Amino acid sequence: MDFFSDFPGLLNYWVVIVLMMIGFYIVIAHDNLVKKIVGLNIFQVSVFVFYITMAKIKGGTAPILAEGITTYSNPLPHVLILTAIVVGVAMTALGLALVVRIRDAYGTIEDDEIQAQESEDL
Amino acid sequence: MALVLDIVSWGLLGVGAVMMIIGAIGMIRLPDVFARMHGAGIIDTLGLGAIMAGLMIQGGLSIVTVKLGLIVLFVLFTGPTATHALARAALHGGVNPQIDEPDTGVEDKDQGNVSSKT
Amino acid sequence: MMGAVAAAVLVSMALAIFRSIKGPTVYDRILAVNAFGTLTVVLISVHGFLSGRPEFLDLALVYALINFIATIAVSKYVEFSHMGRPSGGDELGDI
Amino acid sequence: MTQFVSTHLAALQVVLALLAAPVCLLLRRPNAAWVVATAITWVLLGIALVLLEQVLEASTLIYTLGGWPAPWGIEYRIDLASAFMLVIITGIGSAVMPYAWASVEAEIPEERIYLFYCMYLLNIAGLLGIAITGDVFNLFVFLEISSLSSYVMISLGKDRRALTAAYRYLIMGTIGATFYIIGVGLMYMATGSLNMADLATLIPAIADSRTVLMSLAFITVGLGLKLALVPLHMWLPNAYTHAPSVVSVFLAGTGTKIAVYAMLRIVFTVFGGAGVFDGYGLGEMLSGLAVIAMIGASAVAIFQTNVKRLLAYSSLAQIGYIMIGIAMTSVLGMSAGIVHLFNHALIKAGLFMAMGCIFLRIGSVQIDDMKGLAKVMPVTMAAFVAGGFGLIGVPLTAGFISKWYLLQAAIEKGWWLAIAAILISSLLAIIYIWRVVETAYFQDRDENAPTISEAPWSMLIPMWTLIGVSFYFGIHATQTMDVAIGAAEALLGGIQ
Amino acid sequence: MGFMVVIGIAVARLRNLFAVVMLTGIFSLTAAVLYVVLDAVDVAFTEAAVGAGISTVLMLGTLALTTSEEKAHESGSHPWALMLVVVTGMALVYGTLDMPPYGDPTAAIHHHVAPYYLEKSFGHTGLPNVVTSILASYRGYDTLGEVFVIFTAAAGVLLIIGRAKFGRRRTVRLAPGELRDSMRQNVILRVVSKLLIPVILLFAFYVQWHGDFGPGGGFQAGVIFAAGFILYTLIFDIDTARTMISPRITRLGLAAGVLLYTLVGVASMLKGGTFLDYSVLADTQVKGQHLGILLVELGVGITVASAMVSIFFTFAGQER
Repeated sequence: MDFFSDFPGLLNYWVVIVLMMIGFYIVIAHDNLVKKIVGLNIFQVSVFVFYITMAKIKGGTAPILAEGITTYSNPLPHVLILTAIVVGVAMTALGLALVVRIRDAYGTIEDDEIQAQESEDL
Repeated sequence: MALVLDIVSWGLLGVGAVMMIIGAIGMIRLPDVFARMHGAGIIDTLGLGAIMAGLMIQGGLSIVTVKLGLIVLFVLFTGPTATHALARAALHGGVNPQIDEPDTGVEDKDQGNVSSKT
Repeated sequence: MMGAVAAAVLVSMALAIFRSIKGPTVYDRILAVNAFGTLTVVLISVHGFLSGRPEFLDLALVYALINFIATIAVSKYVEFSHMGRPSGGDELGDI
Repeated sequence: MTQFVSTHLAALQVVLALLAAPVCLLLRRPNAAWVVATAITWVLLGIALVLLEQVLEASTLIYTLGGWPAPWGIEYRIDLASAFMLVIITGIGSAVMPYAWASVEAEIPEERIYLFYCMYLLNIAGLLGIAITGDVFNLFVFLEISSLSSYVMISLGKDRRALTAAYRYLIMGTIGATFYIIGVGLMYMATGSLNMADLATLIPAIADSRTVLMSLAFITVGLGLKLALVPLHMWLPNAYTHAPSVVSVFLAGTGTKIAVYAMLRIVFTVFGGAGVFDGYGLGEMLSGLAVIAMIGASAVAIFQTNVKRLLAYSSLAQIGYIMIGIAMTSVLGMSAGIVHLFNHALIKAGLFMAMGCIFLRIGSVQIDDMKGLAKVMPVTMAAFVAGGFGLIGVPLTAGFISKWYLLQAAIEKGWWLAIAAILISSLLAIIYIWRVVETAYFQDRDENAPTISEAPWSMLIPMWTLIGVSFYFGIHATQTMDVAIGAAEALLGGIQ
Repeated sequence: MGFMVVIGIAVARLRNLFAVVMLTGIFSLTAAVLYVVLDAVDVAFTEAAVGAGISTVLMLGTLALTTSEEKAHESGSHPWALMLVVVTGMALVYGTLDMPPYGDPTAAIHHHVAPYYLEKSFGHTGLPNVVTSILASYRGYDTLGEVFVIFTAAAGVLLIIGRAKFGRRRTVRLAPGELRDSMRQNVILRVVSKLLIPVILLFAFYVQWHGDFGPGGGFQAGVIFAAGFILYTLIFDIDTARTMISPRITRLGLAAGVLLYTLVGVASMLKGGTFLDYSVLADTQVKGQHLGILLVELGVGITVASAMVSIFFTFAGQER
């Protein structure tokens, strides 16, 4: 357990950045519309982890006040991320609804095939 | 007394941890889905149960213990149900349980193409 | 001791992830995810004791719950490939 | 009562729009929803005008939400720039409403209309929330409200390409927003605050930090995606082309403008403006991109066969004008940019309204289908011509004013390339507007074309109102210019 | 954290969308565990309910309506994409170089605004859960925006794929009982879920009211509440579920929650405070804050539950 918090210095952030970039890569490099949304999800979750990581104080505990505890982690990023998670799920729901309609209209959810069909439309 | 409780709880925790590992290894090593479900079952029941029991003893009589009890109860309800639903789905989906011992080892070569959904 | 238990759980988790990535059938993946969820429940409970604040067990309960629903949803999806499509009349629209 | 209204005016500006959206959802009748939405947008316009007046008299207004003083709570901070944005948004928003009646009825299935107005109100609320807030994270939340609702509204277009346009906008927009929160995170990391005014006092001390630099970079890229700065513009033409007419009108008037505002706010208020531009070469980069946008997008616009798409590319070019004004970081350049923001919002909304009228009658906005249209829809086409003059920058139009000041600012700075770009882009604008005008006025209508009539008055009046207002401000330019200069000074001067 | 990298890479590689969705579920769970380790219990709560629960179910719903296989492309590698990603990543790493090391208690972030909340919030609101205090009171306006975001999403999903009333009738009409193709045939599932659903709903209420003291609150409660109904819909079918919770009710709840939240704000304006200033709602500051937070959280819970149920129903009610 503790080896999470024993990461030296900045390494923790770097791992998060690697994660973010994997998500980002999925979004921009894949043609499948659902997978793009999955990628966005991963990208966003990694950003959330980034925020939460910076809120942590060594030796601190969860910011719910209790007797006998003096060090708490920073509560503000937690609040921000709660909000951001909601925004993320809203985005996911809307994006998936659009995918459903796109599939109805085009019969496929691959970006390149859709583009091929669109160029015929013109 | 406290010492006895401690020893009992450590023992339970140890048993639970070992069970977890056994279950997980089972999930890797066993030949097909239905067999692997038994591995998952060990994690669900003995692993989780023993660890939770150990923690309960650690926690003493408090709301924590009640919550732990609830979790155990909950998992004992849902775990088998979920596995049952899964097994039905697998049967329905056309995966046949391996009945005979395979001749060589526990390869899952022939499992790959059984389901069209993979 | 708690640390040892946590380590055991982590090892098991790694094995479950291995199974869920490797497959080979969908059902293996579902099983692995389900087991992973259970392991998460244990990990959180143990972490609560490890950090000395065991009152956050509600979380573990939520995980168990969500894990169950997700497994049912997934089984339903692979078995019937829909999420409860309407069967009867269309009297009630969405909007 | 008056006491109550005057103290809480700032809160009411956003809260009324927010309250009206669920009310629309509950009403479920298209007419009732329209009445609610219209009433609310007009009230909002009134509030915005009063706020502008108050700000002109008393400088920055501050309203703390929840009674917690900033930086612990969230505050509204309304200076001239934000008050000006509020007026633009509510102005376009309220002009669109009477127009929407006929247009929405024709383009959106009846049972969905009430939800459409609900989305429309949410979009306005989101935009207003961005303009009014003084907190960087709150800006993100309201940015998402407005973005999500615009994705939905765009997807309602008749053509199936509206769906993919909306989807691509969603992906790009979300990447933009995520970049923005990465930037905010880095900034928060370095300073520990989220309040703009507070950040402005904290950042100078650590301005050299690489964290702050990257935070600036990520926020710029993120908002650049939202405002369709040229290499990041891919979503815009499709979105504007395939969206329902009303949505095109509203988004063209406000959508990218608010992103420009947000960028101004972050770069100048939070990061302290001019120094950032000179220090990091952001100015050169932005002006280079702006020049490419002005010339490139105008050139592409010439070859479009779909007039809405043509106007969308023209919008990209106009964003170039605005950005180049901002990149000059002089009071004159910045105020020219801000005035152009206002003028372009009016003109482009008017032009898209003309397209909406045409779409209502002939069901298409292809240039080939518009042959001889001026004979059957003279009022609409006249409005298009008038708006086109504004776009080109003919004297006495609003477009002339902003380009005139932009040129002056460029001469003052000695940016000859920018001057050349402005002139070339205007010449190209003549060409693309002329193509439409030539088709509509000097070609004969196809013989088998259906007989059509002029668009209904409910659409013509708002359209001519916008065009008329743009002419009014073309002649009485000092009014907008004064406000813009004030806004530019407020932005460049940081927080007083 | 290492797990997450592995999962991320696997997600990028796998073509089977179904497996991808499952892995995303695990990814979320792992992230949630990480949040717990990093002391963000409330966030972990939400992430577990949303990321692993709702998102997964929605994605499955989409796959059911589309296809579960990603097409293979010959042009496997995208050099420009990879380059862009690497550049962005390097930029971020460059940005981290001046950051304080992980967990450093002396970092600026922990000293400017945060201590104020930790020291004063109990005195102001009387709630031990600092996160709830900030969420509902200090940054209540952000939360209002958040509720409106979810409201927008629900209304937007209705607008995009909601079926109109009196749509076309299906040609094949089955009486609900005749339906073979359903999980309700399964006795074990039916009985267990009938036992569990009341417990889940009860638990949702517990999370709702206990959120002031421990982890939890309106948002989490709303999601759990909705999860109960989602389970019901999965086991039985959507028509049965709809007769219980009709679209009218979800719509009403959707609007009622946000209206409640906003009107609490308006009420505090009428009583002489600023928007969302709960202190004026009762005699003392602590009482007023407590009342305000309670009402606001209730509003959040109602809207979120209705929004989730509504979104799920809309997805599940689609015809392929």
